[in-house]
Amino acid sequence: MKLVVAIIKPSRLEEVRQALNSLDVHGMTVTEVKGYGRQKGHSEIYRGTEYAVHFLPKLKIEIAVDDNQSDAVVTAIRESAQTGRIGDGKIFVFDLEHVVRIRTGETGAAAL
Amino acid sequence: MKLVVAIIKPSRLEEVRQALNSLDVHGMTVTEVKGYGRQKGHSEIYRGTEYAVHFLPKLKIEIAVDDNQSDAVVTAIRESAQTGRIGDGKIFVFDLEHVVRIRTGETGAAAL
Amino acid sequence: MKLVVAIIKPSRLEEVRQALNSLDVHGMTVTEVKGYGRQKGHSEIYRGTEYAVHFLPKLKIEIAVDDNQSDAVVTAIRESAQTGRIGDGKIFVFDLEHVVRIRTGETGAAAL
Amino acid sequence: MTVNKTSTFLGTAALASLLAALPALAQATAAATAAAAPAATPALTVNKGDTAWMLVSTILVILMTIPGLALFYGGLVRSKNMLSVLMQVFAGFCMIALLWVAYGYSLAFGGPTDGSGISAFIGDFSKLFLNGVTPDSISATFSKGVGIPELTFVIFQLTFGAITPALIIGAVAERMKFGAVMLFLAIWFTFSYLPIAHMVWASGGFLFSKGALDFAGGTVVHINAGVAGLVAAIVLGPRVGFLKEPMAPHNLTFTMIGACLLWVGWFGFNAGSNLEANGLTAQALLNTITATAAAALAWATAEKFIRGHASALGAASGAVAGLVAITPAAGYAGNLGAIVLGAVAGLVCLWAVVTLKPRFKYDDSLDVFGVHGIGGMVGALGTAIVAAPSLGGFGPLTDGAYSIGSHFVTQLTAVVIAVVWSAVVAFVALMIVKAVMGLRVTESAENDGLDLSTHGERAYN
Amino acid sequence: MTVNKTSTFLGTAALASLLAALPALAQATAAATAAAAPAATPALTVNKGDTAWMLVSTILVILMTIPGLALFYGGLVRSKNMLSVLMQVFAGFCMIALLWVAYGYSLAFGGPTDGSGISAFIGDFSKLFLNGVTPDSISATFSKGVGIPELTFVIFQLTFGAITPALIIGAVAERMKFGAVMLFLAIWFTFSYLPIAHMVWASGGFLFSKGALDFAGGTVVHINAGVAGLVAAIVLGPRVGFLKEPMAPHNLTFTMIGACLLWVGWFGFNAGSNLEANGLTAQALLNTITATAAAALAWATAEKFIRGHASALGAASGAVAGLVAITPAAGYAGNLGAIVLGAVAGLVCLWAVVTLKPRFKYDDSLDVFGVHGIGGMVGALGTAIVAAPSLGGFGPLTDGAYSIGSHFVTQLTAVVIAVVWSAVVAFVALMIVKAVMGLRVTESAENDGLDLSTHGERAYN
Amino acid sequence: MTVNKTSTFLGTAALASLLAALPALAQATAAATAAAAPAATPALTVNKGDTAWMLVSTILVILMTIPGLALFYGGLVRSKNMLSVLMQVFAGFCMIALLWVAYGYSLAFGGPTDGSGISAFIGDFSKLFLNGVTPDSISATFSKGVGIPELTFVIFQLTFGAITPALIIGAVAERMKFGAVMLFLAIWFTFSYLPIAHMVWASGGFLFSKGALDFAGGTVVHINAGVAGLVAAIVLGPRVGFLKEPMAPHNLTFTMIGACLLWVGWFGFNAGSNLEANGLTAQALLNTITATAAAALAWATAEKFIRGHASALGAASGAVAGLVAITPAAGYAGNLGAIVLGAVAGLVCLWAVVTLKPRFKYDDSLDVFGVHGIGGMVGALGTAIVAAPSLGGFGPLTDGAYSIGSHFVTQLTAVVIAVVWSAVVAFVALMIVKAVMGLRVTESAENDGLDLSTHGERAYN
Ligand SMILES: Nc1ncnc2c1ncn2[C@@H]1O[C@H](COP(=O)(O)OP(=O)(O)O)[C@@H](O)[C@H]1O
Ligand SMILES: Nc1ncnc2c1ncn2[C@@H]1O[C@H](COP(=O)(O)OP(=O)(O)O)[C@@H](O)[C@H]1O
Ligand SMILES: Nc1ncnc2c1ncn2[C@@H]1O[C@H](COP(=O)(O)OP(=O)(O)O)[C@@H](O)[C@H]1O
Repeated sequence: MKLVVAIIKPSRLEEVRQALNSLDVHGMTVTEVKGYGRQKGHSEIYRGTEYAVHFLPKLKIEIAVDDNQSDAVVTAIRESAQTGRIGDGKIFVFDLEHVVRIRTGETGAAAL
Repeated sequence: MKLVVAIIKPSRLEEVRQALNSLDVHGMTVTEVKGYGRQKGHSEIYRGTEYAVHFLPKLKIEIAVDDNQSDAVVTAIRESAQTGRIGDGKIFVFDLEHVVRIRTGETGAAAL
Repeated sequence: MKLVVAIIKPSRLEEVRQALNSLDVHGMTVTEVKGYGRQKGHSEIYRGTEYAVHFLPKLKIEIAVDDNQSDAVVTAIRESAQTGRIGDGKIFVFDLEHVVRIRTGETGAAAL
Repeated sequence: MTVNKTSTFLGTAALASLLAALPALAQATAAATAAAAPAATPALTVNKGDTAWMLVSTILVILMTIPGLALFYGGLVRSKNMLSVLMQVFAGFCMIALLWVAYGYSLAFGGPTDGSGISAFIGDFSKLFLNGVTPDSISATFSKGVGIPELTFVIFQLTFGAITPALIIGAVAERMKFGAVMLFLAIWFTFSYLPIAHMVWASGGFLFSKGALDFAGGTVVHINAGVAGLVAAIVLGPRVGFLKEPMAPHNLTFTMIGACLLWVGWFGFNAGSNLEANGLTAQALLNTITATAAAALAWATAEKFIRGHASALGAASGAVAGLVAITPAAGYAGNLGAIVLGAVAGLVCLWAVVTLKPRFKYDDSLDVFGVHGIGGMVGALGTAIVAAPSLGGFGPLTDGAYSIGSHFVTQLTAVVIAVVWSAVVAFVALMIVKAVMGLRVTESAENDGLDLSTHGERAYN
Repeated sequence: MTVNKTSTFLGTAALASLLAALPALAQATAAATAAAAPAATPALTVNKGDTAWMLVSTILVILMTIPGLALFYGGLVRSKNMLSVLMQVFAGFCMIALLWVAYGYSLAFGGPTDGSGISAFIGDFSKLFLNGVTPDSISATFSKGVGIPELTFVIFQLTFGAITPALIIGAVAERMKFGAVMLFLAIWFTFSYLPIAHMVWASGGFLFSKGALDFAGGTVVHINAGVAGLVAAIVLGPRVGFLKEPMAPHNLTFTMIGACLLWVGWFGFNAGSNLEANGLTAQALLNTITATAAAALAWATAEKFIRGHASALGAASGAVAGLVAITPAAGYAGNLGAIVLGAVAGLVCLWAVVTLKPRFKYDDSLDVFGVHGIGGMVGALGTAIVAAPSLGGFGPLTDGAYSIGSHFVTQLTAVVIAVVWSAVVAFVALMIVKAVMGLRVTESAENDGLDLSTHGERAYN
Repeated sequence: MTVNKTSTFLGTAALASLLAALPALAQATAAATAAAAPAATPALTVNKGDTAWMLVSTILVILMTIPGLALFYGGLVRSKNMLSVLMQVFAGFCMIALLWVAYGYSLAFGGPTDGSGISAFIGDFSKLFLNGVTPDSISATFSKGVGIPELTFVIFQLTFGAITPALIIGAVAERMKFGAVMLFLAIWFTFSYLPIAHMVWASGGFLFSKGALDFAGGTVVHINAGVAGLVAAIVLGPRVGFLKEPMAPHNLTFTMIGACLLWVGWFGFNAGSNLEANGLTAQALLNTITATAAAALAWATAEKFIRGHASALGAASGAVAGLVAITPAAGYAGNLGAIVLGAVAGLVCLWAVVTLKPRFKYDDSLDVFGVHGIGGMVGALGTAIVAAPSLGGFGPLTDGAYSIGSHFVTQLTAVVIAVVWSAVVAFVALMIVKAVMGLRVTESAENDGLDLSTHGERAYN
């Protein structure tokens, strides 16, 4: 199995969720993160003091999938998360050795 | 080494921590995440407008362990996190190539 | 490619960012997490009731790098995040199978 | 953005002629009865208890605006727009306070009190920068021979002039340029708030003379602002993502605090409008408690039946609806009348927000029209009924009698005039602002949130 | 849940007979002295300064309740229950306000003032829906010949009637059904608050006649609510996870804001209870500052010694304890007496919360009994002492002398009666509510939080 | 930490001699005119309207401090220090309230009113624990023959004594030990606040006699606190990470609420300082609206030009600057004068915060000096100008004329004395506290945040 991890713009979550739904992928875990990359931050001024804000809000989506679904999921995310503007994010794919569904104890693809 | 990642219900954290303690696992990292899966969300209404909330609060626990401890940790989590109701979550196991303890520079199992 | 993950003290973020910048690593993703380890928590009292706080605030930094950069990045983080006091955190290195830049569709090292 | 200077000029001209043309409607028979408006009648005695009460009432209405209204609105937007709402209310209050002193008071309450010529519709420039108003000047109250320092009347009315435009901000939240909000409010204040306040409250004012009942500003404040909000929401268009992405309130605790402070401050608004501290003031205060309580419970209970949940936001929204509705009736309604009026307003405003708005799909972000516009109409019309002495009310008698029917017609006239006037002024003002500087921030600024893009800061770090 | 209709009937019957049986205790000699209760004495003069002050005091007590008390309590619960607390306080206030107008005022202050028959324990139905109370009605104050508009007395007392049940909400927070809270508060208000308020404050009331001293409601408000809270906490049982999982306050900033607004509003509560604006009012206000300050510092300092940390929550809790304790003594204590009484209350309430509660393991979620119940007793009994003119107090003289001992006995009697009465009524009321609709939400609703499960919304998004 | 007992003694001695030496400067000609200070003139009549207003003003200044100031400051610090700020303000208020009753009132307003000997600089011990002040005692107001209950004067002035030290807390936030803050404030209150209040406001006070104009405390409160804040910030040294890591305000919503409550409470501060409820009170209230509005808009507009963004924090900061500046002039300025003074203060304080502070790199955490110190000076000096009747002001005439020049010199004298006095006292007090217990928490405590390390709790869970 694979774990597909995508860093995306927060405003794209809903599209990505729907794109994955139409692939019949109905599970994912989302984390609020801050990203640093080519996309420049901004500066904020409070009273006299200026703060450079380098990190921008992003969402991290993690989806565990069966090996054969991995490419389709990556493609679906790439298409649904893309705005074409800098800062759209990355997709990372990892090998996932083992999965267990806590409720039932099922393992492997059956646990997804 | 392995990294065991578990998505659990927030209310089970304390049990899981204690279960791991009794296995002599004394390190872990916890992240607040939102999960989407078979467990249905709910809807909220603010004034006239109804919002479907698909994502539910979960906790992600990450535990780096030596290879031989991995199964015991997975079992301990499965048992302590289980409520038997939908949404109990998943356990994922990854291969972990390399670990360093920042304070001392120790590596490998010694760093855990 | 590798994914280097570091759990560090929140106050070290800025040093780490600068250390990585001087290695020409300009991308990373940061998550607020809570850590449990050898560093002891503290207790808080609200009215009559005492609460043991086991989990302490940490930051998780994730950096995807090309294989050959991995060691340099690990070293840079170890040095810049170190305070020498307990709770400095860990560095984990994972194998990263595949990377895609969402904006352009580039893959592999070019996507970083 | 094409700045269309021609349309700006046309707009300004339209506003000016609106003001100029209307006196023709003035009734020659405009009554010259004693009025709330200040008149230096020599025989007026000032009681320091009244003065203390008017000072307090003024402060309460300010509390109601900042932080009350600011928090009530602010809690309802997404966190990325929190400061923009607080700032618009805060800066709007500041701006109108200065305009009030500069010319607002003069245009609202200056000039002849006989309703002659244009004076039925607007005051004059005799009191620019409070010219001639000293600590010794005295204004009449509603009781014969009882006066209050004119300056207490000036500051009390200042707070009314300031909160009314601020109410509109809820309709345009999360998308309008800061400068555009300010300019729009300034124009609308000048050409809609001031004339309507004059018509309703100044001695000799067109609607005052007709006997329109508006104890504390149902028409002047709430219908006026509610209609302007509706027009502005429609002209601006909906927020990016409206009805597509969730826009849940970011902090209902702030909204609840705001609702409570609105209520607390509203006692100054409604009971202060009696201009004296006496038994009728206590009645107005009591009505402002009970009508509000009834409205909050009515809204929440209805929600329970319709949706299965009585929500805190529902109770708060109901409370505001009740406050709006009892405003014109505060000193006219009896105990039962106030409770019934409040309950009706709670239910009607719930309908406006849950049924009416979705049907027309305009994005009145924080329901200014649904609560203030509709609630104001319920109150203005209901006042004709609950003021009837036969129903326990304290409405004024004409030839010893109170006719619900004829009062209802008068109230309806006032409502229609306010609706049309405010809508026209708001529309023209928006066109002017659009031509001068544009109305909306860019889409990317809207996505980033106005706090960051407009004000360069974030509410929470 | 088995709805046990029989037990409901039995409960109701028990309550009714409680009310019916007690007059037998009434002293035939109940004094008919001039009272706070309204009486249309012809010679009463109204001063607008007093009227203004009573209007302001009324508003202050409302501020103290919403948002003061709501925030103080709300900040202490977990974020998933924030709106439920705000909503219970808000809706509770609304409901009691309407009940007060409907029959509360009449039962508390209506009827004969000679203490004859049942009138020593409860008023009558003569003023239902404020029948006969007009803007011109006048109530007596404590000064001979000085009156205030009866409506100011009605609204001022309304706020007392509304905040007292709201205090109980802290004891049942995070687990009780919303409807059950409302019904319980309504019953308890009717059968415990109204009779005790009548007995203590109405001319001819049983405890009033005995000379019980309760300037602003130590017995009527705080002991009364504190005991009901204790009973409710025990009957309900603890929250799921009580003493097992952390239940740290979700936002102590809100709690601190709430504590400050409680304090600010309490000036209306305590100093307003003088019913006039004079030097004694200022003394009551000063006592309400200093007793509170002493209590806050005492609590925080003691914490520093016991636990090593002087906490902000400790200072806030101490302040509330001090406010509670000075309430019955506000207009009777001298400067030093107030400070000492406050300091003692701070220490005793700290003990109640840190030592007493854990010993008995009841889950009084927000320490209503520990702070209001215990603090109220310290205050009620302490009043007998600090009111002594020999100690700088302003207590009433009997035959030219003030006997601490005999006043102490009277105060103790009042405390015991209030404790027993409130406990019995609360218990029976809970049994009735349990039979009618059940008391607690389901365990899964409790886990999800009442905001979502009961009100269908979340405080923070 | 080395406890240096010798330096402690030296410090105490220095303070004592400061107080002892200064009477030599006293003018023999100190005027014995009627004063705000209480004097039991037999012919004084008390009006309950005034009494009601003074009670309300007292409550407003408390609201301004807790929660107003506490929130304004608290929102600006990092979340790990939120409770420490709230607690310092809260406990500081409590402590000073008790010290005020114990000896503060006596030292500020007790003693001879002829300015003889030391009485030009400080009161005496005749009113320790309010000895002799009863509910019947009467204080003079500024109007001949008009009195108010002395206790209202006591409590009103109590709130001034309590907020002034609390202002300093902003300068030392996020790093000073809790005990050290308390001790420092107690010493500074005793040796700087009390004598300066006496000199400026007590009949026979040194600056009072010279004719220094300070309607509501520009010099006594704001310059005094601002300078002490600057000294404390410098002596303490900067926070760990100052100018290196971001220290963005954790919750600007709280800061905005705080700013609004400061404004609302300030009406009691400024308009209450008239000690009566009359037309001049309304003028003071109006000035407190308009100067503030002008300052807020001036600051925000200037920011827009300098930085491209008009920020909400800028508007709030400007508002506070305007409030500070209008304080000494509140009852002296006319309408235009107030607006101009406010606008100037907004711009000058912006400069102080944006340009002056960075140049000297002191860490005045929340800009106490930049806003209160500098704003206070603008106000104190500006008062000499805007009070001129020729400019619409209400300044007192000397021999029928008002000389801006001579008033300016007097104001400047008062400013210089306050600056030097406060700086010396603050410095010596800090040395004493440092010797007794040390000033700063450990670096690791500072990193963890004072909430956890000092108070054992966290604001948000
Ligand atoms: N090397 C990296 N390792 C981990 N996360 C990265 C890396 N580079 C970028 N990211 C994440 O991807 C986000 C987008 O990257 P950025 O370079 O700004 O734009 P783009 O995706 O358009 O190239 C960043 O905000 C960060 O969260
Ligand atoms: N394919 C997946 N990839 C990543 N996380 C998942 C996946 N499926 C489920 N999860 C996580 O596990 C949680 C529980 O899953 P769910 O399907 O609701 O119930 P159950 O675990 O009982 O089958 C989800 O909320 C989500 O956080
Ligand atoms: N086995 C582990 N798996 C995952 N995270 C760990 C593990 N052990 C420690 N951590 C993380 O590293 C942080 C620091 O660890 P700790 O044992 O407290 O100190 P040190 O790094 O100095 O040995 C912890 O707070 C936790 O977030």
